[in-house]
Order: sequence, then C-alpha cells, then structure tokens
Amino acid sequence: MVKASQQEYEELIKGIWRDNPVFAQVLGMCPMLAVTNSAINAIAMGGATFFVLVGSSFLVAAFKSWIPKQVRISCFIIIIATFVTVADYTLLALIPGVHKELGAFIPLIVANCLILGRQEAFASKSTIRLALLDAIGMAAGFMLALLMLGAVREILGDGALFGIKLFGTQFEPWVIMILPPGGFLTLGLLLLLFNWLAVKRRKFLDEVIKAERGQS
Amino acid sequence: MQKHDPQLLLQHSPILRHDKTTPGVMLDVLLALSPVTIASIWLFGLSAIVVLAACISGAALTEYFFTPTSKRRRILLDGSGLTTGLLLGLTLPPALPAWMAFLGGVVAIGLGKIIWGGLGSNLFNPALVGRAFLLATFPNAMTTWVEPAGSFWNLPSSTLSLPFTLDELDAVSGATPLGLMKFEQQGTPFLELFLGNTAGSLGETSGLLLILGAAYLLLRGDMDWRIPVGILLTAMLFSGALSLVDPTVYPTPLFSVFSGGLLLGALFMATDPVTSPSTPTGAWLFAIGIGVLVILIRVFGGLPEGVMYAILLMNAASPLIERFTQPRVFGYDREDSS
Amino acid sequence: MKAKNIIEPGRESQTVVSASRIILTLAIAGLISGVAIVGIYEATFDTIAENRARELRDAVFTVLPGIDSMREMVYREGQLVEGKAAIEEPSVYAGYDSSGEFKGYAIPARGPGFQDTIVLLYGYRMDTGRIVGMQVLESRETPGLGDKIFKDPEFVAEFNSLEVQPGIVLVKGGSRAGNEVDAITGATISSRAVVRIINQANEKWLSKLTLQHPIRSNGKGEK
Amino acid sequence: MQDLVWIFVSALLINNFVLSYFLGLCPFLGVSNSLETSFRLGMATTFVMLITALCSWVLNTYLLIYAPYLRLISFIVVIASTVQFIEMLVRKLSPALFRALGIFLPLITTNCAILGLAIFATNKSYGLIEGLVYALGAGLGFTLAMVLLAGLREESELSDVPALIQGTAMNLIIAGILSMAFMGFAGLFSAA
Amino acid sequence: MNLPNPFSFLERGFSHGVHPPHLKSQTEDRQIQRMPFVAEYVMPLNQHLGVPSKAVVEAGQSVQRGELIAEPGGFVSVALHSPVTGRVKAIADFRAADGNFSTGIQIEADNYSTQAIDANEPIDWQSLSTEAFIAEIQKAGIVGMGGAAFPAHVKFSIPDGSRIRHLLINGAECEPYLTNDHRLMMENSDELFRGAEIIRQKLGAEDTVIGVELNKPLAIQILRQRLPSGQPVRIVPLEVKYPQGAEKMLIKAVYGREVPAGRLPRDVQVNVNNVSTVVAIANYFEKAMPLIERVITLSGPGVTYPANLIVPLGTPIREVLAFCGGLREETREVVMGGPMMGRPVSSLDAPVVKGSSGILAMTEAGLLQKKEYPCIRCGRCVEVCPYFLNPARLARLSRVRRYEEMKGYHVMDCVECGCCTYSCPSAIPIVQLIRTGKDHLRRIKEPG
Ligand SMILES: Cc1cc2nc3c(=O)[nH]c(=O)nc-3n(C[C@H](O)[C@H](O)[C@H](O)COP(=O)(O)O)c2cc1C
Ligand SMILES: Cc1cc2nc3c(=O)[nH]c(=O)nc-3n(C[C@H](O)[C@H](O)[C@H](O)COP(=O)(O)O)c2cc1C
Ligand SMILES: Cc1cc2nc3c(=O)[nH]c(=O)nc-3n(C[C@H](O)[C@H](O)[C@H](O)COP(=O)(O)O)c2cc1C
Ligand SMILES: Cc1cc2nc3c(=O)[nH]c(=O)nc-3n(C[C@H](O)[C@H](O)[C@H](O)CO)c2cc1C
Ligand code: SF4
Ligand code: SF4
Ligand code: SF4
Ligand code: SF4
Ligand code: FES
Repeated sequence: MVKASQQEYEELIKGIWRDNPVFAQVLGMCPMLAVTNSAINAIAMGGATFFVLVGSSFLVAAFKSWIPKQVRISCFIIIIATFVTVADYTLLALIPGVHKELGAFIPLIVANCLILGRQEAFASKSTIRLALLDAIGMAAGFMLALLMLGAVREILGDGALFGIKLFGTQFEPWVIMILPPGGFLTLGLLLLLFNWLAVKRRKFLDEVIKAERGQS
Repeated sequence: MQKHDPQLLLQHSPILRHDKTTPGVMLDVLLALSPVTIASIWLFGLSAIVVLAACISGAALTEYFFTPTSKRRRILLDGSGLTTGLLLGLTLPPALPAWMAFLGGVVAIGLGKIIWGGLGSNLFNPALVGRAFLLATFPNAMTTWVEPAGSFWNLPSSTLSLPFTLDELDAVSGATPLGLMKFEQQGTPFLELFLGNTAGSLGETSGLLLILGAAYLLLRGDMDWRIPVGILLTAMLFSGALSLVDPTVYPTPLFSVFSGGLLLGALFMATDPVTSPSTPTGAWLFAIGIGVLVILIRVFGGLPEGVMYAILLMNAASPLIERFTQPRVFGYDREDSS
Repeated sequence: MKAKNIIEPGRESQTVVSASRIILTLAIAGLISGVAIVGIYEATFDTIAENRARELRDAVFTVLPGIDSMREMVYREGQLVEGKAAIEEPSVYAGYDSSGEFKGYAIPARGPGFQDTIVLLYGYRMDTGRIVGMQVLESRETPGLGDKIFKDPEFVAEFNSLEVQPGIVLVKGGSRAGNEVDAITGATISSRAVVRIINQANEKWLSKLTLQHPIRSNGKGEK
Repeated sequence: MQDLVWIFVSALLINNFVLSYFLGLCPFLGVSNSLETSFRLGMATTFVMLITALCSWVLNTYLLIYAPYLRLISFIVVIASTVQFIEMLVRKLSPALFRALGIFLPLITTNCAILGLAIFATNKSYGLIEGLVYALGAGLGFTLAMVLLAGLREESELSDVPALIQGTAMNLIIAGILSMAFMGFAGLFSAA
Repeated sequence: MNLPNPFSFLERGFSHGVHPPHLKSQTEDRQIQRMPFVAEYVMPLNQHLGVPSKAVVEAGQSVQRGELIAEPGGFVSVALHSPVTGRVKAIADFRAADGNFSTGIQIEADNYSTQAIDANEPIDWQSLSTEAFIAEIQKAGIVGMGGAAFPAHVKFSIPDGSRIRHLLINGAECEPYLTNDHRLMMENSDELFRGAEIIRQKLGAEDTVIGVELNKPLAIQILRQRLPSGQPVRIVPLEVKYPQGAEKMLIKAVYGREVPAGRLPRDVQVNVNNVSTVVAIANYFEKAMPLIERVITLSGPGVTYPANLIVPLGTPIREVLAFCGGLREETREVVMGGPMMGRPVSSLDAPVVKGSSGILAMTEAGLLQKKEYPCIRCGRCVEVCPYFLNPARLARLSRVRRYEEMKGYHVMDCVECGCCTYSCPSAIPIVQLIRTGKDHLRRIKEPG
C-alpha cells in the first residue's frame, strides 16, 4: 500500500519539475510561446490545456480497453478535439477579452504534442487514477512553465504582473519581451537555466553518494 | 660546441609562420576605427564618450565573468571583445541612455558570443545582435537622433537616465538623412554626408573617415575586399536602377551609399570574418545579398534603415552559402568537385 | 519531431480486430463528440452572440457618436439593402439617433499595417462629408510604437472630424487643413497605414452609400 | 494584385509562421539537424499547406456557415484524410516524388502549422486564391526558416558550443536572433 | 587574404600559394663543399618510398665505397651502395630522424682508405633499351631527390599506350633556406644538361624545360649561357611563390595544364624530375657512380657556419652539424628538409638519407611561435591553398572527429604543403589536423 501511494505521488510530482513537459521534454512549444506575453494569457492557456489534458486522459484511460489499436490515434484526436472545442466556446463565452488575445491558439491546443503524447504514452496504458494524477502533474508543470515565461515577459515587457504596474511610470518597458523574439530568447534562457540546475543537481547527488560511500 | 643536445620541440611542419596573429588583426581593426571614434567624440562630445565607454565596459565585463577561468587571460588579450564593444557603440544613437548602451554590450557578448563558445564560434555578428536587441527592446530611444552638438560638454539628459528609466528624449531631436528621405522625400547635400555633420549613429556620420580606416585594413590584408566592394556595388546598382525609374521618389546611388549605416556596416561589420563565408565565391554572394536587402528594406520596407537586418540575415545564410560555394578543387572539373 | 514516437506504424497490435468493430468505435466516438460539441455550442450560443453583438455595438456607437440604434446594410446586386452579410459579402452599419433619425454609417475596413493586418471601423456622416470617429479592432503593431494608433488619444481624436474630400493626407508635425492627419512620431508607418486603409475604404464605399430612411420603431435597431 | 503580393510577403517574411507566429516549432526544433531533411520537410509542408488552404476554403464556404461548431473537428478530419488520399495518389503516380516527400506527410498532418494555416486563413476571411497564395507564402516561409536553422546548426556542430547550451536551448536562441533579424522585413511592401 | 599582385600575370605561376621570406642569403653564395669522412655510417634499408631493400652483406664483411650492399626488395624499390670503404659493423635497428627504429646497415669507415671510387667505365646509355635503362637506374639506387625519395625508375616506366612528350626539370627550390639545387644548377650545369638529355632521349620526350624560380637569377644566367646547342632544352623562369616546386603546380605554371586529381604528371604527358636527381643520373652513366652522396644545405639561425655540402649518405646528422661548427645553444628545433614541409628531427644520431635536401637548425627567434586562438574563419587558408581545398573546414571537421566527411571535402588531395598553417593568424595546426584525418581514413580503408 505504501508502495502504491509512493508511485502515485511520483506520477503526480514528476511532471512539475523533473519531467516538466516544457523544460525537460520540450513539448507543446507552439501554443505556449505564442500566448505567453502576459501572465493572464499564460494562465488562460494553461487552464485550457489543463482542462483538455485531464479530461482526455480520463476518457482515454476509462475506455482504453474498448478502443481498437488501429484507430486509437483517431479516437484520441476526436476526444481531444471535443474537449478543445468545449474549452474554446467556454472561454469565448466567459472571458471574451482574453479569448481575443489568445485568438487562434486555443484551437491549436489540439495539435499540442504534449496532450496526444500523454494519451499514447501513459493514459492508454494505465488505470484511471494514475492517468489522472499523471495528467494533473503534467498539466501543472505545463502551467508552471507558461506562468514563468508569461511572468518574465510581462514584468520586463510591460513593467507589470497580471496587469498591475510594478515599477511606476518611469519604467522603460523592454518591448522585445512582448514581441516574438522575446519569447524565443526567454524560453531559450530558461531552458539554459533548467539545464544548469539539472547539472548542478546531478553533481550534488553524485557528491552525496560519494560521501555516503565514504562513510560506510 | 655544446656538451648535450638541446631540448627539441619537435613541432610539426611548417615551422615557419606568417607574423599575422589574431589579436594583431583585432588591434588593426581598433586602429582603423580610431579616426571615426575620435570624430564621433568631436561631433557629439561627452555623450559619445559615455555611450562608447558603457558599451565597451558592458562587453568587457560580460566577457570576463562568463568565460571559464582558464581561458580568461587569453580572452581579454585577444581584443575581439573590445572590437565588438566599440563597433556596437558606434552604431548607437548619441543620446542613448548609458545603461541601455551597457545592456547592449552585455547582450552583444553574452547572447552574441559567449553562449556560442566564444571567439570564432558565434553565428551572428555580436555587435549587431546587441544592436538588434536594443532596437527591438527600446525602439523609442533607439530611433531618437540628435544633431551634432558642437560643444564638447554637451550631454543630453537622456544619456544619464537612471537604469530602467528613460528621461525625456526629443528635446533636441533631429531627423537622420534616411528618415528625411523616407518620410519626407527630402535629400541631404552629398558633401554633408561625406564629411559627416548630420544626425545619426555615432560612427556613421563621416563617410570619409570610415573609408580611410577601411583602406588601412585593406592594406594590412585584414579584410576581404570582396565584401565591401560587393555590397557597395550592388547597393549602387540597385538604387541606381530605381532612381532611373523615378528620381523623385527613390534615392540616388551616392545617397544610398553615404547615408545611414551602410558604409560602417559594409566596411567593418559585414567583413567580420567569423560570420561571413570564408570562400571567395561565398563572399561575393554574401555581399550581393546584403546590398539587395539593404535597398529593399530601405526603399520598400517600413523602416528607414536596414543595414543591420541585412547583415544579420546574411549571417544566418552564410553557412548555407559557404556550403554551396566550396572552391573547385585543383584537378577536378567543375561538376565533380562538390 | 516528437510526434514520430507517437504515431508509429509498427506498433499495431497483433490481435485482429474486425472492421465492424473499428467502424463502430469511430462512430460512437464521433457521436459522443458530436453530442458534446453541439451541447456546448447550444449552451454558450446566447452568451457568445450577445458578447459579439455588444462588442460590435460598442464599436459602432463609439465611431458614430450620438446614435443609439444600428442596422447592418449589405451591398447586394447594386444596392445597399438591410440584411446579414454572407461570407465575403461587404457590409456597413447604418446608425440612428434616439429619435430614429439616420446619422451615418460605420464602415469596417482592413489592410496591411507595419506588422500584420489592421482591422478598423470608422464612422462617416453623409451630411457633413466627414469622418466622425475611428476605432482599431485588430492589430499586431508594436507595443509602445504602433499601438499608439489606438492607445494615443490625440491620434484617435484626429478622426473625430475629418474631411474625406479630396482624400485624407498624412502630415508630420503640426496643425493642418480639414483633411489632414498628424502622424504619430515613431509610428509614421502605422499612422500612414490607418490613413491609407480609410482612403481605400472610402473609395470603395462612398459612391455606394445612400441616405437611409429613419427607423420608425423607436428604440432598438437590429441586435 | 498588390494585395496578393503583400499576402505572400507577409506570410513568407513579416509574419513568418515559425519566427513570428511560433507555429510548427516541433519540426523546426526537431528535424532541423540536417539541411537535406529540413528542405524536404519544408517542401512537404508547403505541399500540405496548399491542400489545407483548398480544403479549408471548401469547408468554410459549404459546411461551416451551417455548422460553425464543427470547425475544428472538420478541419482535422478533412485535412488528415485528404493528405492521406493524396499520399496514396502520389505513391501511385510519382514514386520519385513520394520518396522525396512521402515519408514526411504523416508527420506533418497533425502539426499545428497546418491547422494554424486553416484557422488563420478563415479568420482573415481569405478567398480561394488569396488562401492559396497565403499557404504558399507560409509554406515557403517555413521552409526558409527550417533551412536557415539547419545550416546554422550544422555550422555550430563544428565549433565548440558549451555542452550546457547545445540542443533545444541553442536552437531557441538561434530562432530568437533569426526572429529579431526578420523584424527588419516589417512593413515590407505595405507602405504604398 | 593578401591583396592580389596586380602584375602577377607577367610571371609564370599558379593560383594561390604563399610568399614566405626566402631566407636563402646565408647559403646561396656558398660554394658546394665536400664533407670529410667520419667514423661510422648507417644506411637504413627503407630510405626510399616502396618496399625496403634487402641487405646482401653480412656483419664483419668489408665493403668498397660504391659497392652494392642491398638489393631492391621488389619493383618499387632500389639498390643501396656503401657510401664508404670500410667494414660492415652490424645490421640492426637504428633510430631514424623521426625517432622510430628501422633496420639499417652500419658501416665502419676504414681510416686508411683514400675513399676514391674505382674509376669505372662510363655506361653506354645510348645503346641501352628502355627496359635496360630502367634496370640500370634501379641498380644505381636513384630515387627522387626533391623530397619524396620515390624510386626514379618507376617514374620512368611508362605503361603501354601512353607516352611522355615533355621532360620537366624542377629547379624551383621554393622552400625557404634551401639552396642545394640552386648551387647545383650553377656549379654542375653541364652534368645537369647531360643528364637531362639522357632522360629525354630514353623517354622519347620531345623537349626539356628547366623551371627555375626568379629569385635565382645567377642560376638562370649560367644555365642560359651554357645551354647546349642542338638540344631542345629551355630555361623557364618562374614566379617566386611557395609551393612552386610541387610538381602539379610546376606543370600548371609551365604548361598551363592541371593534372587531374588522383592522376600523375604522365597523364598530361609530362615527366618531372628534381635537378639533383638529374645530376645523379648523369653521374651514374658517365662515372658509373651510384647514388652514395648528395648535396644538402645546412642552414638556419642555429647553425654556426651555414653551408652547402656534399655529404655521403648515412652520415649522422650530428657529424654534419659538427662539421658546420655545431649547434648554437639556443637551438630549439632541427628539421630535415625545408621549413615548410620538412620533418622535425628527434634524434641527432639519425643519418642523412637520399631524400634529405637540407638540415635546418632553428632558434626560438627564428621559429616565430604563435599562441593558438580559435579559428576566426578569416579564409586566409582558403585563399592560399594551392589545391583549392577548404583547410579551415577540414581542420574543424578533424577536431570534432568527423573524418568521413573530410573525404567529401577532398582531404586526400591535400599534399601537406603547409601554406594554410603558415598563413593562419590563429596558429591552428591545420596540416597536423589534416594528417590525423588522412591517417584515420587510410586506416579504415586498409584495416590492420
Ligand atoms: C552598421 C549600422 C547598421 C545599422 N542598421 C540599422 C538597421 O538595420 N535599422 C535601423 O533602423 N537603423 C540602423 N542603423 C542606424 C541607422 O543608420 C539609423 O537608424 C538611420 O540613420 C535612420 O534613422 P531613423 O530610423 O530614425 O530614421 C544602423 C547603423 C549602423 C552604423
Ligand atoms: C522594433 C521596432 C518596432 C517598430 N514598430 C513600429 C510600428 O509598430 N509602427 C510604426 O509605424 N513604426 C514602427 N517602427 C518604425 C520606426 O519607429 C520608424 O522609425 C518610424 O515609423 C518613423 O517614424 P518617425 O519618422 O516619426 O520617427 C518600429 C521600429 C522598430 C525598430
Ligand atoms: C608542396 C610541395 C613543394 C615541392 N617543392 C619542390 C621544389 O621546390 N623542388 C622540387 O624539386 N620538388 C618539389 N616538390 C616535389 C615535387 O612535387 C616532385 O615530387 C619532384 O619535383 C619530382 O622530382 P624528383 O622525383 O626527382 O624528386 C614539392 C612537392 C610538394 C608537395
Ligand atoms: C574586419 C573585421 C571586422 C569585424 N567586425 C566585427 C563586427 O562587426 N562586430 C563584432 O562584434 N566583431 C567584429 N570583429 C571582431 C571579431 O571578429 C568578433 O569579435 C567575433 O565575431 C567574435 O567571435 C571584426 C573583426 C575584423 C577583423
Ligand atoms: S609531401 Fe612533399 S616532401 Fe613530402 S613526400 Fe610528398 S612531395 Fe615529398
Ligand atoms: S620543397 Fe622540396 S623540392 Fe621544393 S625546394 Fe624545397 S626541397 Fe626542393
Ligand atoms: S584556419 Fe586559420 S587561416 Fe583558416 S580561416 Fe581559420 S583562422 Fe583563418
Ligand atoms: S597543406 Fe593541404 S590544405 Fe593546406 S594549403 Fe597545402 S594542400 Fe591546402
Ligand atoms: S506543438 Fe506545434 S508542431 Fe508540435
């Protein structure tokens, strides 16, 4: 029992940092770069993706034994597209302003490799419970990445976070951050940071292991 | 006669070497740029010194702190970082806040050079990466120009803006010859362009001094003559053809060459060896590409100036160019030496 | 490409599945999906339509100050008639004041800007021959520069009373005649794009516009 | 005509799908390690985009006015099946072309640049000709970005790029600088 | 990236190449001197390209100067002759100049011998058939003395169906410092002409050209003065440029034709020989003296008394240097051959061999050591490579061990002339990197 919950915890937590879909797996880049020029947009996009990912993982895991292998991809896509359409209309009805900013990128969630990838690699092979945990973890990781990117870009590009001005009127905004190059460069540098931290972590772990060996 | 054999180095042949060294080349570039630098200080006074110093220190500090300790000494001595800093400074508007110039230096070296592995490994011209970053980041400050001041002690308030802020810019703003041409169809007398008391970036004002510097580099064999020749010829032919079509709308060839950053770009930036093709045919193609893009952007594009973009774009294409212009190997027919 | 690992033809299962089973599965999936999509569409339809209409109304009302109802007019078979535009059919909005009196047209227009297409709406009064308001609906112009075409109140105000004959002219620096617009410093290109888009739309529309009859029903026009 | 030129140039350079809209990044970052593959993938994408423009115009004109909610699903289904159909056709008619482009087709169909093209073209309410020109520009623009990146990557493999940066981080930074350079095209042919 | 020489069309030459300082003034006025005999000699069995020779003497046996001591080991191989009168001391492994051991015949000189060669009858070369002529050359132990030490008779064996129309004599001597060919052309011009005529007639060539770089005006003048009448021979002055002496460049300069890659000069109907080789051939047929000595230049800032010397083959380098006053204390490098293509000498006990054209001793100051910087892709190397390769790319590929791709960039066509390394401002060891790549590729081709 202890073991099982340990595994569940693992599935939930891995997507957030270690196997972060953006930083570690480099998935779902397109929808994320385009809309992360502000933190609000990032949250909206993250929310929509969360909904689609968790929803379709649930369905796929639930019906996995029914779906013949030959048409599984088609079925996944139909399921995903349905959820995306639902998310699209919901956002359009509830927050039309944000929907306008995200524009064509909500429908493009369908093409997000992360979502299809999770169905294929995980949801279609595991229990509903684990699939849900995995989806939640991955979606949270994706959201985290979106938010980091959105926050950096909004703070530098607009001197604000969630639309709240942070530095007073004297601040000279870094326009590039809101423009496409800013997206590429910020994500590139964040990945660099992630790599660097990963290397540091590995070095640290190696040292710990060495120290433990030395003691025993 | 000696008692013991000398300690032999056992170097591989050839043991004779030409006396040109890479730091020597960089030093030559700095020397060649010195007339322009002095002229920019003469024309724009103290603000030029502040902007140039900020750029160079941004570049040098970044280079120092982001280089592995083992390579530091060599890096600082090779002079390429200094060249980058100075060239970046020369492409900036005189009244740019010093902190922006400093940031430009940091980005030029950090994003333009160190990240790729330092000298020789970068794919884009570092100084222009810095400038493109600044232009996209602070488009306002980067497109506000002042007329040459006359007084050495002149220091626009914007130059000393506090970091992350920007003081009032357009108190003394003047339009550049290119801006006048593009938005008001208004020419500038050639002599003024040639000698250099027009508004513009620090280093682009005097064509004469730029040509002098470049002539020195050519004599020292430090630059590929094909690149400037190719760029300037292409630009002149292209804009000549256009001005034949309609002389009232399109600039004349001479105006095209002597206005804006074309000379500085063609003579000192497109010729950056690291980011231009090293094959002779490749150099020609690279140059023609720049010439065409510059005129295309200036005449048909939204922006008044496109030298920087043209060079960066051709930097991006230069691996492809180099790949498809490998020299014909001795003893092969054209077709079978790929 | 990441997708490569996902869609791998070699991984088909060995167990033979009958064709009818496959078709059935797809049909069921399609059915459920269809139900879900139509469901959400129906559920959100009213809100979305309302949002859209409100947005459009707001825009039309902004560019045609003083009106309080509007009708969509389509140019069909050589004349301007009331109705909903089909795809690729040009249309404008006629605006009426509270007494049902016709005030002018709100004309949508689009064209290339500095970065991407600019979509805008402007109000035109036939009686004075002037533009009385302009609003940018969509643009991707540079924040801080090009976006001044809708963020800079001075520039927007240029269109509050602007003669359209013999054509709108963009000038730099300084006051001007009735058909001139002052360019935004640092965004000359976007300013010029706005002027050009309006001029082109005028060329297309002005000859087609007709004076509209007042609306008899007091109050609301079309939604 | 002027409009068509601008639509083409805009999709090719100013609003390049990869460098300005961030579409098709997976192949852009994943497959661009060889010049040859990049070019062929770009060509295949251009080809699929043209088909997409055609399909989306047909759907838009004849189906979506009645059932707008089917937009996403119908795009996906119709584009995927048309591409599959054409793939079979090409295999029959021109095995050489199939060998050059065919292997890429299945990879492309689910790609967001394709779907994005369909959605943008309908959002911008382009007609058939405009849509096709748009697709051509977008496809060639994608190819251009791919090929440039591939050349730069091949070059950087010969220099000593620090291990920390190699891979996606470096590709993104190259893309960022390319995207800055492409900003120079802004306003091209629009300020008539 | 030197500026193009606007007057280069006036001179005969080839494209690209470099202009290192000539550095010949130390020795170009020194007459060729004969070096006295020393106590011991070593004749390595593999001092020529191809199969090593087979020793025909035994330890303890006494030998005459000029006597056969080893037979050719095969067709691509030549005979060896004793450079001195004395006694075979051992047949064992001795250190060669590159530091490796190889089998050689050690001969102890007889202190009381006059070391004169028995006056042999001249050989009537005119009546020899082509096959017999070729056999004689092999017997004489003659190899190319321009550096490659390739058996000369192999080069003279023309396959059926092709013919040689031009005999080209390589007096370019483009390497800095070296003046041995220069002096030989001045002092032994008659032998040179006679040797050339022998080869020309035996090969059936129509004419002879002696190509000499313009920086040897005296040699050109003397050759022109002594030009034998009635023989189709011309002196062609050449542009002073390294590597003018590389045979394909020489052919390009003289005849304007490119030898196709992977082919030999004979494919354009030319046969190229170094002047020393030609003189050696004349000596053999006129005096029956096989190849037992050669002219070498001793020069460089580390040599006390620079000279041009006739040195018996097998003389230890140490003795030759000692004869010239010994090495200066500051010497940091001893090179066998020229400074551009020569190989570093790791052991001063190694002997002078048939391919040695010079021994140079370099000091710190003469070496111009440069610090290595990253390649800045300046293209200088591309602009100087006489074979139109892209050395920078080859070097970069070799650095990242992508040897296979180097093939596509024609690495195998590189002759290692060193122009690229010479002109590189970043001091990249390009030639060395290219060699690594070539070795690797060769190893793949012939495993084991
Ligand atoms: C080498 C060099 C390259 C330049 N490239 C650009 C460029 O690509 N775009 C730009 O707007 N300005 C560039 N500049 C600065 C322009 O010369 C300056 O913008 C020009 O005078 C036009 O000013 P305006 O854009 O305010 O009208 C460059 C300057 C130099 C020295
Ligand atoms: C990064 C960047 C973004 C720009 N964005 C716009 C823009 O959105 N709209 C525009 O009209 N000009 C834009 N420009 C163009 C310049 O600001 C150009 O100099 C200006 O349009 C000229 O106007 P001026 O003559 O009033 O300075 C941009 C320039 C840069 C460098
Ligand atoms: C780079 C290079 C430079 C050479 N320079 C000379 C030279 O100056 N003189 C010369 O006789 N041979 C030179 N050689 C050798 C010739 O190519 C050729 O092998 C020789 O002339 C043939 O004559 P041999 O067989 O009698 O030595 C050079 C070879 C190379 C690869
Ligand atoms: C002729 C010449 C031109 C140069 N131009 C530039 C330049 O435009 N920008 C720059 O950052 N460095 C320039 N450099 C310096 C050097 O090549 C540059 O720092 C490298 O690109 C860094 O790897 C130049 C050097 C030479 C010799
Ligand atoms: S590289 Fe030059 S010196 Fe060496 S063997 Fe070949 S031709 Fe002779
Ligand atoms: S390179 Fe060889 S052939 Fe040329 S001069 Fe030197 S020694 Fe003679
Ligand atoms: S290898 Fe040397 S000469 Fe060749 S391009 Fe690089 S730095 Fe220049
Ligand atoms: S050594 Fe090879 S690559 Fe270098 S210049 Fe000579 S032939 Fe060219
Ligand atoms: S998310 Fe855009 S191609 Fe994969």
